[in-house]
Amino acid sequence: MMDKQQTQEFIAKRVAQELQDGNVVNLGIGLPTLVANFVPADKSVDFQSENGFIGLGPVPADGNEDWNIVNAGGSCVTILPGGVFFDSATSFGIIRGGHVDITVLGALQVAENGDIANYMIPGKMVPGMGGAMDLLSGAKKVIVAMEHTAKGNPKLLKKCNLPLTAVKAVDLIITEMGVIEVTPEGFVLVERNPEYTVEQIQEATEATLHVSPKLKEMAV
Amino acid sequence: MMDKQQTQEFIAKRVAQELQDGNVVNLGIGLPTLVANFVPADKSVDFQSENGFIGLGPVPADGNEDWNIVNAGGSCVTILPGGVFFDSATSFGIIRGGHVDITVLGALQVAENGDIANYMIPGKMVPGMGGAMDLLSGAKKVIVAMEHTAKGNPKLLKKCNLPLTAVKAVDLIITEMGVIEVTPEGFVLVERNPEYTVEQIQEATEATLHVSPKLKEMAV
Amino acid sequence: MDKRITLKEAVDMIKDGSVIMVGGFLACGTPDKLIDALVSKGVKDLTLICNDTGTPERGVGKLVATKQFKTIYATHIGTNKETGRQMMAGETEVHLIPQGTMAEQIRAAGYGLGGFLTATGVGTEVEKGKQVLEVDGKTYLLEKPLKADFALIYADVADTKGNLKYRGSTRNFNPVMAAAADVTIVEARKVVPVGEIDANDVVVPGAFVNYIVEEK
Amino acid sequence: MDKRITLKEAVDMIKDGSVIMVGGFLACGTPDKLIDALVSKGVKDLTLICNDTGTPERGVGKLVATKQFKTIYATHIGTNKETGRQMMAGETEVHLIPQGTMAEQIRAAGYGLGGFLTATGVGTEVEKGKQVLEVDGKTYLLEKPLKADFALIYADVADTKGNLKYRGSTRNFNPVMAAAADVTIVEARKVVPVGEIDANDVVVPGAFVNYIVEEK
Repeated sequence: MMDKQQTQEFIAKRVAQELQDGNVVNLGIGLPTLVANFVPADKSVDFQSENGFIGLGPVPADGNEDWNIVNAGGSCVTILPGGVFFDSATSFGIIRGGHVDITVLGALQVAENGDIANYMIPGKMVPGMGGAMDLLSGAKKVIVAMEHTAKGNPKLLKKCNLPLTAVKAVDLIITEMGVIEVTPEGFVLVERNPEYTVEQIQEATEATLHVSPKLKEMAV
Repeated sequence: MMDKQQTQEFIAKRVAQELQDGNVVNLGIGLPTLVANFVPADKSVDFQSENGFIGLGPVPADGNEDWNIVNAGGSCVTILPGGVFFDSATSFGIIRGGHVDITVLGALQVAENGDIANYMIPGKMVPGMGGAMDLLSGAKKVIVAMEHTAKGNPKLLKKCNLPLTAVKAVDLIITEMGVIEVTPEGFVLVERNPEYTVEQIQEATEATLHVSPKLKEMAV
Repeated sequence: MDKRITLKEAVDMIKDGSVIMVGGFLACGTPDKLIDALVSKGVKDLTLICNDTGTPERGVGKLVATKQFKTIYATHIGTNKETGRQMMAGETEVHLIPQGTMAEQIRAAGYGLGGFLTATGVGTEVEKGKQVLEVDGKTYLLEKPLKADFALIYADVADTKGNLKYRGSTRNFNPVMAAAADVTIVEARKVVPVGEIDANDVVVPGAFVNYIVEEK
Repeated sequence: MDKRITLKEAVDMIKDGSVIMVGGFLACGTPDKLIDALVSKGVKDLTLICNDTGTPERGVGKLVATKQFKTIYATHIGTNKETGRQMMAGETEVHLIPQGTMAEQIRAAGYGLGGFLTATGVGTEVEKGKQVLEVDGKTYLLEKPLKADFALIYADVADTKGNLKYRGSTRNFNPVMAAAADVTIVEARKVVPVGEIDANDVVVPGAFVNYIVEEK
């Protein structure tokens, strides 16, 4: 069994395999941020920060912080050569206009039709959707990267019961249990973590999991 | 009697009196372009060129042309210190958003409700409206600068019969005969060229000219 | 035309009940001196349009702490628990807007558009109360312009005409806000004479700017 | 990722019937080498989206002279009598669009908006066939996005990733077109290595650009 950090890194490593050479990618806060650490060496990927740049680089060394360069979480970062700064209207033009190839986000719930809920729990303090709704409706490919369940409770559902962040938006779900494509027929399990049987993954999933005839083992 | 050139300069000089310190002004091609030559020395006025800059300067001396700096008529011009280049979406954002204080254009016809026709004569080759419709709907103040009649035929009408460029757009009309405000009550003559009587100006105008109780003589 | 004024002249214009939009993203690119002066002035019942409400100690968060806002339009308030508390307690009216939609609404106001169609928010709570249009087989929300009495924005360098340049991610909402208010006041790290900024490198044209306060 | 290709590789992509948008304003800021190569290739039945049609000898006017367009969307064709002749003779379908509306339509396509509301053209011939909406007491036309198969644009300097800079009034429609086509090809006066353009001074992000042809 992997611990929490191992689980998150396992998922992030598998997400990183989805990135193609030349892609512009936006990573959500939390687990998705880890994906940047695992980009294959032979691929050139540009990360977008929705607060205003492409070319997001590593966190600066202590003492080298420039507080004029922060990421969408407000942390000090750097910009790589070939990067570009822009304003928020341009940033979301890039996002909404389909110029972001992949966005990676977490979720509270995903439904088998691709609906996603990830910003609001009624009765709890609502932090706001930030750029999530625009990313979900605009990015060419939406990957949800998250733990398969919330303390054993399924997050992959027939239908979301939390307020939606976007309708029919999710293309691919990557968890510690497997890789699931969202298709017109519903969830299709295309890769399985060998640590789990198909039955175990189905048990942790409320909606029906169609098993791909080409089911592979996850390798990270 | 003024000849054609004198008439145009007379009108342009009078238009120049309307420019206020700090104004951003867009001048149409032809007569309106002359206005730039008569800006009062104590006023700082920035001219906008809708193809992409503010700070339009004089025509360069022969041999000093930079073909990367042309005006909306395609002629070589210059940019003054403090000027700024931008793209067409920004340029028309400036125009549409009311950040151009005054636009000066010619017209084929102006109606007493402010309707204007200045881009199209049915049956003749249609050159296109260019930026005129946006300027008319967006500029804070629209001044029509033109000769009062077309070879004796009135251009200030009860109603335009040519296809409109914009509806209820004109604020002020300046001709060689006088200065006419467009008000909810119709045309109001506020200044008169002393060479013409009010009756002569009315005769050259199809719509009713209300004479302002504060009627002044035009002085340029 | 020199657009420089003092910090005091700037805040003197802002009255109780004013609608202000403030640049910055988690307090990066926020006009801090203007915020501090508004805190000192104690002006109240303000309406805020801003990406977020900073933190309780930084950015517009300081004005949240002093309860100077009646209404807030933001995309995310998660970094300032006091905003959430005021919202839950019904002390402050908070409207949450998708970030791209807010940027575009502000641009629409400044650029003279009556609204725009976006797929962002279709089928979500954001759709409530809005006109839904189908165009060429796709469903969109009609989003309206968002304007203010005052835009309080930041710039790295301004010339005295108000032409602005930025550095890093301080840009964010500042350029769109510049055009979208009746009065735009820039807090500039540095003010230079006209002609010192290359006309090809200006990010915000001075035509959008009314006043400049220099950071000192 | 080096986006440079040869002029031949660029024009090889463009086929009979393609929809192209071309940057430039009266041939200032037009990708001349790409135009010349299209003339040589003789590709036909093109649809053009461009501010104007240049002159018979300059800019896209060369492609008008060789009758390579089936349809033209422009704001002004008065500087090229041949376009007017083809229009009057019914040889070419010409759609005239207000300049600000065209710029915004192209931006809407590139920035993922379903359309926008503008007062430009209300009560004129431009209104014909369009949805008229009243919002908060004001009347607007709903204008839809304008997109293309190929954007052929110009830049003064490009880095190999496609980040672009401009000089003077060559900018015009080039930046908005960059985002609005399936494939964007830049003709750059000069190409520099990545990192040579200051990230604060880039006008068009390389994310919009697919290919670069260097002027030689």
